[in-house]
Amino acid sequence: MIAKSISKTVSTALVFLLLNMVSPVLAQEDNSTGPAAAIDRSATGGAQTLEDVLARQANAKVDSSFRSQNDGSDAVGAVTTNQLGTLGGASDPQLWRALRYGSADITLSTRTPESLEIIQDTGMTWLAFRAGPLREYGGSALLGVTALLVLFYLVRGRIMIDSGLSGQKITRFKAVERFGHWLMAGAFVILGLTGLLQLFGRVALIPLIGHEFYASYATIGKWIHNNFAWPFMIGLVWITVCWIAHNIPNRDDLKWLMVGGGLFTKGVHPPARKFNAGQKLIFWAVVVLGLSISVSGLSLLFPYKLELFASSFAHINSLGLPWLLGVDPLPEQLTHHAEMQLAQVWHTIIAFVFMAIALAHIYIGSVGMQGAFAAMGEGEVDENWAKEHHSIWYTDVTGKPADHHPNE
Amino acid sequence: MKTMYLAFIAIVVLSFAAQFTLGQMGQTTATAAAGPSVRLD
Amino acid sequence: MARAKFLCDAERCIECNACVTACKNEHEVPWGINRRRVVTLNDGKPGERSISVACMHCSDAPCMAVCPVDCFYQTADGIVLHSKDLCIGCGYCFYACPFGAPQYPQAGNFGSRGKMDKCTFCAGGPEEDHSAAEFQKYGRNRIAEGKLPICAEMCSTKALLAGDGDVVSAIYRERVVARGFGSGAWGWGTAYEQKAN
Amino acid sequence: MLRKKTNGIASSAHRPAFLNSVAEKSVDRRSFLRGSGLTIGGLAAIGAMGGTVARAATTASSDAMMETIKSICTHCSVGCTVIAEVRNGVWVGQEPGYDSPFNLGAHCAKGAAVREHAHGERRLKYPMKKVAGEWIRMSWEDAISEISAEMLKIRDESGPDSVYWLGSAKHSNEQAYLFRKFAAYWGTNNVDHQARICHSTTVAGVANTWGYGAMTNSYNDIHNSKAIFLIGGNPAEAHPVSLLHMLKAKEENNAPLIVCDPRFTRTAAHADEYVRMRPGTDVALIWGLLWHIFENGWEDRDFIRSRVWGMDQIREEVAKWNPAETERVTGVPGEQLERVARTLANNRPGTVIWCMGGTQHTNGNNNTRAYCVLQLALGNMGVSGGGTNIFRGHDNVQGATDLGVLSHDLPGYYGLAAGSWAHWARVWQEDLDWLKGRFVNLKGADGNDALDGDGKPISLMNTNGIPVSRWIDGVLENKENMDQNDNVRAMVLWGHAANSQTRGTEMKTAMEKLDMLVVIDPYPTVAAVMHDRTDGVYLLPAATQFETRGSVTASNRSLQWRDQVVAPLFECKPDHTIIKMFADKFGFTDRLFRNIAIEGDEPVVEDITREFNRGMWTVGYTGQSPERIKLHMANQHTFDRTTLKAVGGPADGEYYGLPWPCWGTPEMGHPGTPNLYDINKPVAEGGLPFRARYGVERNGDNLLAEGVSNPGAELTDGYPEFTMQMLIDLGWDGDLTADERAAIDKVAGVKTNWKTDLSGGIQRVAIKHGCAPFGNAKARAVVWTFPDPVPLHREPLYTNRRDLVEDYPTYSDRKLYRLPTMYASIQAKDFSKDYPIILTSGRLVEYEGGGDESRSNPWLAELQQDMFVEINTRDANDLGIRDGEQVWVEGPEGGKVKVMAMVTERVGAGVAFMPFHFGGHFQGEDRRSVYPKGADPYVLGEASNTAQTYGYDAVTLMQETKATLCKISAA
Repeated sequence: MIAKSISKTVSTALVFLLLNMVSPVLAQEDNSTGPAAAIDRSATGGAQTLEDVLARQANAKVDSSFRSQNDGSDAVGAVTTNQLGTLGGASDPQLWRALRYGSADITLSTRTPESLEIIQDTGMTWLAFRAGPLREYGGSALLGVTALLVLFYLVRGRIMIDSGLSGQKITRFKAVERFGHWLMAGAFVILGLTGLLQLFGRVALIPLIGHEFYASYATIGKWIHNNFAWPFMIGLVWITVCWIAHNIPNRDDLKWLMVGGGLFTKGVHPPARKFNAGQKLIFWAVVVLGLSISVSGLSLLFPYKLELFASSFAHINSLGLPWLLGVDPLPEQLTHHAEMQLAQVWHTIIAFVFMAIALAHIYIGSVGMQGAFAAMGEGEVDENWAKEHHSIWYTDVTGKPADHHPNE
Repeated sequence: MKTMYLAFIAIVVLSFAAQFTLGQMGQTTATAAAGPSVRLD
Repeated sequence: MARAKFLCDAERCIECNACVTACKNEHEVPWGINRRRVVTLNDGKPGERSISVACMHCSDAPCMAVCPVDCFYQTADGIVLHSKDLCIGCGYCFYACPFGAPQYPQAGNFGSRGKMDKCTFCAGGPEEDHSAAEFQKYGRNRIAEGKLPICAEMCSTKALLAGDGDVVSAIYRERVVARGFGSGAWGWGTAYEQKAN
Repeated sequence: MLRKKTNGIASSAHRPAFLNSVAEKSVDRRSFLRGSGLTIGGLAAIGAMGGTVARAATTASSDAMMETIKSICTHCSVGCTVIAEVRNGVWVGQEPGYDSPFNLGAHCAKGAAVREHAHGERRLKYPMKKVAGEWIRMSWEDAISEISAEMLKIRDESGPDSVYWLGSAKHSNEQAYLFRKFAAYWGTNNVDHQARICHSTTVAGVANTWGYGAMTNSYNDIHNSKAIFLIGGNPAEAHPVSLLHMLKAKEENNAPLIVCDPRFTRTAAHADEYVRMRPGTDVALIWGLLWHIFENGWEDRDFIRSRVWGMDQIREEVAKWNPAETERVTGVPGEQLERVARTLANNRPGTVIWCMGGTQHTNGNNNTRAYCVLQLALGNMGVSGGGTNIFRGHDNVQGATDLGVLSHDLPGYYGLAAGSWAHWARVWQEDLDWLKGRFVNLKGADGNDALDGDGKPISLMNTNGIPVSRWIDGVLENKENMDQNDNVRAMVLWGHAANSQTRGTEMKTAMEKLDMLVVIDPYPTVAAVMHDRTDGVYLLPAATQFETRGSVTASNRSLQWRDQVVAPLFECKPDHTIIKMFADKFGFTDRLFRNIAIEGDEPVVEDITREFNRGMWTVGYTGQSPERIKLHMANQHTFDRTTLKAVGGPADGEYYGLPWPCWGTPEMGHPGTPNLYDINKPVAEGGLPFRARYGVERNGDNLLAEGVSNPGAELTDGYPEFTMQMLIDLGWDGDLTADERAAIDKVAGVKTNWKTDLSGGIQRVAIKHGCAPFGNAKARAVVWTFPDPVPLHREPLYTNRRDLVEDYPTYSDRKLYRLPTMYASIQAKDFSKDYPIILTSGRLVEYEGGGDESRSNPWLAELQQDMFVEINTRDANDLGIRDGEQVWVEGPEGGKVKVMAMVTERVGAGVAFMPFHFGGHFQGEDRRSVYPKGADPYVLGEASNTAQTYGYDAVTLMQETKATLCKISAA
């Protein structure tokens, strides 16, 4: 159910995003395949027709090749010794179209590559998406998950240790493991909050506390967001190294999943090793999402230095995925701007998914289950807790059989 | 619990370290926009 | 209401860069920051043209829309300005701007980009007119002195026009009429069936 | 949304800015603008905000202390007015000078950045000398004493000619004049300046064709042109503001703009017709053009009959240049030239514009005369919209030329003959014999005086000095081969960039051979670093023209006045003050400044102006008193933007800046001459015929004009130049006042002529009777005194067209300006195999001259950070060179530079182009560390002239920089 709402957010977001980001670029691409179906433009003297305008308002794809192709490029480099050869034959409107559609051959005295983009139009789509769907779906995803957890709590209540506390403790996580976990977790929480501040601050906080006041928060927030990224990434590597061995899926995980880990039915405790299937899912989600968010974050940290999307899109196209999904191939040429825009959007989407999962994890690791927090807090858990939730692991570490088998 | 607090302290320490090193790495636009045969300061 | 607009006459622009240095001169803009730049198309080829580009002071400015701290504002004359006190240097306005107008004192690390700087249409910023703070942060405020942007005023061939959009367009229209070429509905290429060799 | 912080007043002051756009002010302003032809966005809308201006002033309280000062841009010869805003001694702002008829507020990159002078971060801040390879600071007093002591020592040992005084086109008229006078008092003609390597061939060629060697009309007069023929020039980069005027003609008269150039320049990009020619084939191109004109009878026969001599000899030569031959030599297709010829014939009057591309050749004087002949044939001379509009380079190169900072001249083109010296001695009230005593006689091999044809000793006072283009030969040449007693041992570079002369590698040797090298300049310049000297180098910080005052002559012969914007920065001193300090040490201050007051150490500028006013009769620099020039500056707005004539106001009827000749005394009130040789205006109102300068007849032909003269002239046919005798014969001598008569008798009695009469009486009377003082003659298409009486095409010394050498050989070797000069002996050798690519050079808009000043200006330097060479795509691909790579460009004399390759269609295949503004790198070595600390320009680069080669014009020794050879290889 949780997963559903999340996947809904992601998929819709992605589709929306791609449609918007890609369409203008595509417009250019299919220009090169010759003027599209000849619409009668005599009424508007060759300019856009009412149909075009309406189509654009309907957010449908508008074929602007009749303009984008008419950029006078055929006249550039004409024979200079001809009369008017020096003018190259391009008129100002053609000149401006060449600029507008990025087909102009440009030189510039400034040295920064990104300033070679004279007119980029993906910015509008990006900011619209960021202000619209991103806030909307992202926000609702988080609220949704929280609501579900509350509901779950009301229905199921706190998962208690059936056989009560034994008072006997056994070590569950060594200091090294806990340090790695908290390094990442701590950074993650702060990163999440400061990230949300960046996205929602303008709509949520400025009206409340005003520009000056908010700006100072935002400045600090940005500082933290940039620099806490590093501990987060270190922590990510750390725990991966520590736990990857324990997270290889096996048969027990199927059993565990079949009874839903016993989460929903009192007294059901499927056997589990050090990590049960639920925890393994979390682990792998963290590794994958963490990696993705780190990379996209880095490319935002170092603008234009780490541009990944064009190349990734090329790979995706070569795999034929767009074709399978029946959508247009992804653009393989992107402006420096578009790269950064995609990186920002991707970073945020992943962040929302990540946060949604993290919420569930935090719940079950704290209020959701008696004795769970101790595992990562002190690192020691009550024997009975271990017997109930990680029976196989208990046997491995203590050598004693986990005698408590309620459903046998 | 102290491992946790230790980790939290580590976060802050690391972030300042990062800020410092990045400060060293990050160049001003002026130097970025100056060619090899230019002396600015 | 009148709106402040720039217009660059590509028939006249000779890429002399006066607009660029005039801007640096007027506002003491440091090396590397280019509030205005000159773009040359088809450099060295027939059809070579140049245009001077800066903040276009859009009516519905993307930078204003995207700014996370909402540090932009638009004057009654349609000039888009921003507050360097609020700016957090996130760089989003550059990603949103269609014309690459925003500039940052720091390159490389996003974390240390510094306060964004851009063309002010010589209208200073939120600080009090002619105050030292205004000059130091945004440069001179010519509009408040009843003058127009220095780049246009010093343009060597009067290619770059600035001011009330109506006046500017009227002037350009007069020129095109007198000229009788160069801004036709179709280009010379069409008129002379000229093709590249 | 955000709002502006305000104190209430501020906002109300600027909010309604655009609101009241219908304020009636705006209407006036715009209609006025439309009248003036140029519709300016800026101004129009300023008018639109007229209401605000006043109120804004009240809010800007600080503006109370703001003072506005007018000066003139120090970069090119257009003469743009710079409005400086100065607050308690600090130059805080620069405003557009809308009132100036020259630039109407416009500036180029350089003009818009001149305020950086007031920052002067990279300026030379105090006197320095090099001791054991280290720069050490010293006081002015010590510096001047040391230098002058050394000079006097050299003078004793080797004579005055062993010290070379290299002046500058950056000096004001007053400084230039004083500099030439100073050199004369020192006793040498080894004095020169940039004009030698800029337009000397123009001055020689044009002056010998019709009288004066200067732009005949003006930038503004181009408004009236029906066609614009531009050859060997790139004003879009060299004189950007001139495009303001050219584009007006192009757009409003639909005047075709024709650009002939080996490069598709930024100017060509705005042309209607672009003619790509092979470098160094100007004469061939013009003759090829004339071939069509004569062929179709498009020439102006009546004009030629009445005002031109020798056109028939031109016809004979032109007949050889049929389309086939022209294309073989120039590479320009016949049908294009035919079209150009027709265009010029159908659109009269058309103007001809040329710059360095035409002048800097071994046959440069031929080129300039060919251009003149083209205009004579079309009858485009002496008419508004026509003429030869020669764009001079530096801000005051015209003035410095007029004031004779040249090795073959005295102020006013008087030459070096005994009579000329006598004239100036009279003006200076100097004892002529003392002056003669300052010079030495030429010694023979035996050590005794060498004797001339009549067995008289030859005083070096009367022989041409060494020109700047050859000063290095003055140092390096074996003294036995020179017409001078010893080599040059001390070199003074006073406002001159060493990297602007060719043969850089030899210059390095020369600099190292000198006893002493003195650089007097606001910047250390390349001369401070390109050599490996460890001692005997002095750097003296000169003030810029914004830190002093004086007059400056724009290309159109108009004089403008610069007021002092700020006090000299650091320890800089104005050039005329430095001259005075040297004069003190040489002991002739009292003589030099006999008629010039001195305040502290600084000679009074206005007194210097008045002194040359009293002597410059030949070119009419006599009417422009400081008072009159300042009056014009103060009332710029009263002058018409096209005619330059004041409409009402205090200067009513005068032309802006009193373009010379401004005849007679200031009191006479001549309005100046807007367009030279305009026979349709009375002389008193700025008209003129061609000058009678070459006698009255040649081989029986009449050289005087036939049947034409200016309106109101009492002599309605041609007449010779005026002398006292002539006035008597005409019975006009009665018109002279007693004082004038006395002054005339004091000079040479009846032999006194319009050039030597210090009272100006002869000029006044001639003009009173409607006549031009210099006579009324024909222009001569054939200059029989030159090596090529009829301009001929001659292949460059270093040419890759060996097939043409036989048909169009260069000159034979000869001795010029005291020095043996090679021609045939170089051309004899074939370099085209190893050095296949033609190398030419030119300007960038951001930089100027040697570039030391502009490369030290961050606002400009940021825009051009790499020295580069333009290579055609085809050549680049053949050589395996990619855009942006470093390449070696090597000249046939071995000089080579390491520069960035710019692969472009701008240059044709087989041609490479380099800008000449860079310096500080030498043959791949970065010399930045050699600069005095903190005085190195922001941008350094290779000097193109390091690779440029030998080759000098046969009349003026103009250097060849536009057509040599090179080879290019990846570095």
